[in-house]
Amino acid sequence: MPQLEFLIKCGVYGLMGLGIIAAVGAVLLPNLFHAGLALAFVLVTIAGIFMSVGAEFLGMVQILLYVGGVMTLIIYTIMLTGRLGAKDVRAQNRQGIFAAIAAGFFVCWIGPLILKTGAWPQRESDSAPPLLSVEDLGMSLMTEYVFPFEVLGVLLFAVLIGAIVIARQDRPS
Amino acid sequence: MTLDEVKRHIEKHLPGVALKPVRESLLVENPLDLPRVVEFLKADGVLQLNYLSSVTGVDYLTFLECVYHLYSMENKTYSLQLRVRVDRENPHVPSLVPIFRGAEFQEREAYDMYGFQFDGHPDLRRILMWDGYVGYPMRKDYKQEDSEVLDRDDIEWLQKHGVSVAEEHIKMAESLQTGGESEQPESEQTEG
Amino acid sequence: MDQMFVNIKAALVGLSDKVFPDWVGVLVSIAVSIVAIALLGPLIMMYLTLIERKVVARMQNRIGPNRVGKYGLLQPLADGVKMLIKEDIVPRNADKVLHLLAPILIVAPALLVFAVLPFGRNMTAVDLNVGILFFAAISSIGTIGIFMAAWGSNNKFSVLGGMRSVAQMISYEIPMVMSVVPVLLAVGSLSTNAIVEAQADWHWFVFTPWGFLGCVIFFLCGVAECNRSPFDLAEAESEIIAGFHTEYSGMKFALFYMAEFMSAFTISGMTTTLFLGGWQGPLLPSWLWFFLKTYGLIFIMLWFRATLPRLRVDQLMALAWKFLLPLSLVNIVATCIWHFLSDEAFFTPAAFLVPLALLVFSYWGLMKLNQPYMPEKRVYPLVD
Amino acid sequence: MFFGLGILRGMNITLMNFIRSYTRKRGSGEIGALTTVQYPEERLPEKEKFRNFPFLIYDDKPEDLRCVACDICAQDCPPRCIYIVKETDEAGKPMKKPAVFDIDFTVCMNCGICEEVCPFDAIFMDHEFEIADSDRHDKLLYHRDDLLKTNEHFHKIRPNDGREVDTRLAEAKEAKAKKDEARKKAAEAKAAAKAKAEAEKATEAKEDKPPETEKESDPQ
Amino acid sequence: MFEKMRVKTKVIDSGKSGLDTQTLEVNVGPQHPSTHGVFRMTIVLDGEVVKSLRPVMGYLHRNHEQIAENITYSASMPYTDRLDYFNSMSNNQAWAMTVEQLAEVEIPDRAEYIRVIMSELTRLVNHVSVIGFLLNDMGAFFTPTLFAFREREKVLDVFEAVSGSRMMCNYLRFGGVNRDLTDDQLGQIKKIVADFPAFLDEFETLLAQNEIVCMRCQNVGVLPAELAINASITGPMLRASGVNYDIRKVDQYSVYDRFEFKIPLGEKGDVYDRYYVRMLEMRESLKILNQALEQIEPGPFMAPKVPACLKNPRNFKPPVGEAYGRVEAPKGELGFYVVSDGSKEPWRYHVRAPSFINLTVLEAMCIGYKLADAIVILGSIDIVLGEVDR
Repeated sequence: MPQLEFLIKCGVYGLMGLGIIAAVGAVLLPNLFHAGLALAFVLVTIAGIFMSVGAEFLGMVQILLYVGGVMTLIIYTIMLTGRLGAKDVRAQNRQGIFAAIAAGFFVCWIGPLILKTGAWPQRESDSAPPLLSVEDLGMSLMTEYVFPFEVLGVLLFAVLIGAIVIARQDRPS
Repeated sequence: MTLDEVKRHIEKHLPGVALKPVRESLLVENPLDLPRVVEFLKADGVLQLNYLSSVTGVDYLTFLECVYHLYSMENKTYSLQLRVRVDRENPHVPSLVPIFRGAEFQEREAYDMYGFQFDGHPDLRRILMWDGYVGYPMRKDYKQEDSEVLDRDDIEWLQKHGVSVAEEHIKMAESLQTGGESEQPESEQTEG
Repeated sequence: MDQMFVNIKAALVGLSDKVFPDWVGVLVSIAVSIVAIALLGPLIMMYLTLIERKVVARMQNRIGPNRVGKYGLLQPLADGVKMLIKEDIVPRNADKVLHLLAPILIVAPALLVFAVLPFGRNMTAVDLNVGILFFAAISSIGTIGIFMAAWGSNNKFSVLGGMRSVAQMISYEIPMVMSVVPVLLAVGSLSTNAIVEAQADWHWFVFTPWGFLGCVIFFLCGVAECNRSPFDLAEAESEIIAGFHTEYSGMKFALFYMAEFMSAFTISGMTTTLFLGGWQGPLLPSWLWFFLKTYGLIFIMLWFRATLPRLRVDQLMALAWKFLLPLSLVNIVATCIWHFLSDEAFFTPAAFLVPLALLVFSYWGLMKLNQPYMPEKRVYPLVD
Repeated sequence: MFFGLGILRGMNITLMNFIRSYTRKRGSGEIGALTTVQYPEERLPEKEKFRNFPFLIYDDKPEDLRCVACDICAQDCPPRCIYIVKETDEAGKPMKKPAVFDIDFTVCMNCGICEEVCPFDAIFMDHEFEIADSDRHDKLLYHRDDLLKTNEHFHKIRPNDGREVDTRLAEAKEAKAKKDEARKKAAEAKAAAKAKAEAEKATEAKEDKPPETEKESDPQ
Repeated sequence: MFEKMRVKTKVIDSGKSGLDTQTLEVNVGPQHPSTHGVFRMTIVLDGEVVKSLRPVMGYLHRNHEQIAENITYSASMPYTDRLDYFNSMSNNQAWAMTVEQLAEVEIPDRAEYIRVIMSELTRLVNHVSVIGFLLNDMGAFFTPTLFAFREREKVLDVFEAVSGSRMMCNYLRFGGVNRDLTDDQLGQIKKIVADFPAFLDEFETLLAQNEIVCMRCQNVGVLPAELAINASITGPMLRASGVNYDIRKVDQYSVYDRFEFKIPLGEKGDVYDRYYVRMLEMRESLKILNQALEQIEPGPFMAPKVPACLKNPRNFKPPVGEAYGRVEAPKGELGFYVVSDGSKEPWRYHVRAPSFINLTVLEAMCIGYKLADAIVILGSIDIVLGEVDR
């Protein structure tokens, strides 16, 4: 089935290419609304890549949380504060140079790691970790990592209450 | 209670008011007394006329008249018609809106149709005609503008049916057609 | 009869194997599934519009469309052609890109969910073992499409509609997912096929107390998810004209219409899969059972539309957060009780009554807690 | 009792309507029965008193229509949509026939006042309502010939009114006939009386004729 | 150098109350699915809550009063049909009564009974349609309206058989009615009145106790009693606020004193009370109709010695003077004020339209509620633009 491999490979690489274009678009697009949508598209492509590697659960969670939740709230805020969405919001800062330097550091640090992993797709043979099924995920969450899971729950709960208090303070109904 | 008893009853309580019965209604000679009279009628224990049914403007050529119909929702038999006469040039009538909320739209309609200036009305503007409209359509001397002006296709249609059209109509239609200033005699061009 | 469509597909793949090399066979089987869904979706939508107009008409003592075709059967074609011919108007200073992209971003998720629906015994297009999570994730993408439509039309009413529908979609997604959790607890897997298999020989979850309540909550949230009555706030004709798709006409509007009806079908399909035993059924072929049950639920949706007025925005939110969400949480607790009380026999009386009592008590309790929304009794004196 | 009961009871009504739409006969007026009338194929029975646009009635020949162009209906029509011009014979004297009888159907509001005030029972309200047309000015401005309809048509659409009008016209004709004879007889009687009177005068006049004529010849 | 690099983003000037949310001015315009005609409301919204509401009317203004002053008295009878085109019979009755009061014309009993039957039938038709439209505004997709229209068709068939036209009846004349009621028409009316209670029960169980209707209607658009009296509100709206004022009982005009019927009063004066008071009023109208259908007996349907009234309406010249006749139309007190100068045309002709005046409190009732409530409140006021704009 090498032809199938080739087809899937160019499909995934195409997806990655789209992701990069969308990421660049998210940064450079003048209209904030378009930039938000481009960011949503980037997240969808990342979910696609997760699924292509076989981590379906992670891909679905990525879509559910990021695209369904976070992006919706970002766009909600853009729409609510009326003036933001309409006109062009260009980044007027002049920090191009510093950004380039930071990017350089990042590339040098991550680059070798990327090269080491070699091209997609991972062969079962070399030392890939066993495919995680949803069941094992659930068991480990409830057994080994139960403490961070609970702490996270409490943290999120506190965040939720804080958000409500702030919102309520504005307009005491 | 007959009209005279009501008249005496009002004059007993409001000494300075001049009332004259006109065709089973009471004419308040001086329009400025109107709010006082209506206020008293509304608060009065005997009459309790707390329901203003209708406010109507009437044009009697020499003067304008505003007719008020008052009824009582408590003792259901009493009712009274009040009348106020003002001259045509500056028809100023004190507004009853502070006493009766119901008069608001009807007074605006009387202003729109007859030109009554209701002093004290919170929001006196035209209600049925559009705001840029000039003139008071229900007055007897109201000349409807461009009722004689014929359009070009009207003229064609008439000529097709063998009716001879006067020369100046055709000239008027031509000028209209070429977008010239439409010669409404006194009303200036309504914008918008 | 039962495996009719599966055999057809196998034959097609076999045919291509004879002619092309073996890897093309895989592509062909994928292509067959895609074509099947791509045809099934719009076809279902077209005839759902007709069924809706006929059923709602019959409820209102009138006949419904019967001029185009024998019993109005060609009416969907006529509507389709009309939509194609209609001029596609884009408001002048609207956001062209968003205006164009929005319908696509709403129809795509509605069609994607078909991949996970188990139409019949081993007739699921893609047997993901995260089927339910896929359904939840994809249906949350629709929200962004509605945003784009509302913002792209540059019209006050559509912005209002957009705001309302997003608030509604978010707040109804949570009780929807929560009401699915009991089924996952009972079955232990997220795959739709596994869920349907677990409901074999009349072990439908709807017969258990928590299953019935879960089914009602899931169905109500599904109705709210696809903006149908009595939660059709987003396109409330009487208040905000047509909500987010006010400025759409022609084929774009047809796409919105298609998305609404397809999500109606998928919601009913998913409810059947989760609670009514999917394609399990005694005599008839499995796929027929699936369609019968799904169209039964669609009839209920049309029945809602013909009878119930719509809720106001704040009541809608209150219903989701203060009524359905707590109820679905209690439902999970009831499932656990049922799970541990019933020693592997599906219909043990104790395992039936205790959760039932708990659920009825919580329903009554929630009614008492939401007192301002309960109807008041009024006395009307008849005086002389 | 519990939260959803009112909703369920209401939905039960619509479900019963859905089921009854199949069980009960269409158009029977019962609750739940279908009410649709497939318009072009099926039609509701026409009510006799239904009034749509007016029409002019003539008895046997289109020329002798009952209308005498008395203009009463034109003056009484609230929106003034009737326009009548009398026919003039060669000598220019107006005759009792309308040369032009236009009704502008775009203005007429079929109120039926012309039928009530017409003293000659010449104009009645028709039942014909499928007269939509493309052009407002020409096609919907009905001239005299478009309005003409026979008495039989009137009897067909409004049998009772037709009979009543005919009996009334018949009585009026007899009354007129009787009156004519009476007048004719009276005229003959008068003529006879006059003739007799002249005869006597002629005889008296013969004796004293000369003095009378001079007095008449020189009037002041 | 650093100044140039500092990010030049403007701090959003959030007012003292935190986020200064933009108010949105929406034109619920003349062309809108639920403004019952060409009626415009300029609503200023803060989010969904109505901040201010300015009714704009006059789109359907035909200057009905100017027309009536240029044509004869009976020629303006067909124009009164077009005032409140839902109940032309009660408009006719109001105009006929006013002119009869002016010309002191006595009416035979049978004509009075026919008039009462016809105006009570229009009350049924009007209330049923209004409730249908109100529930339709709330979102019940046309089902109540179509149930209502199924019954309305039967009544309109009777109107067509009697007067010649379904909605534009032009049936009443000064001194009586245009044509007599034949026996089979009376039979038809009896059958309708007999079937109506069954329909009303079905109509009531459909949505009266429906929880969503109760949530949408109760405590929404509350109209206090004294504001209602002060704003001269009349009709079911006034009675829903608990004020007992029904002109059929106050003036006892026509033969209403011979019938025994009750007046339903509301408790809080919100949308639900206005909806339910109209349902109860329909049941009272049925009581009146039953009694009227029993008491009617054959007799003349037109006043005989009327001063040159019907046969030549052309020179019907009422004596100089003025009259104000009012009737309990289904929407409220419909009054005609007529001044006659002895000529054929009235000198002054004024219509006191109930819908026009009931709109005065629309803004007072809508402030503070949501946009969806404003639409429902407008629907509960029951306006018809033919009468509002005249």
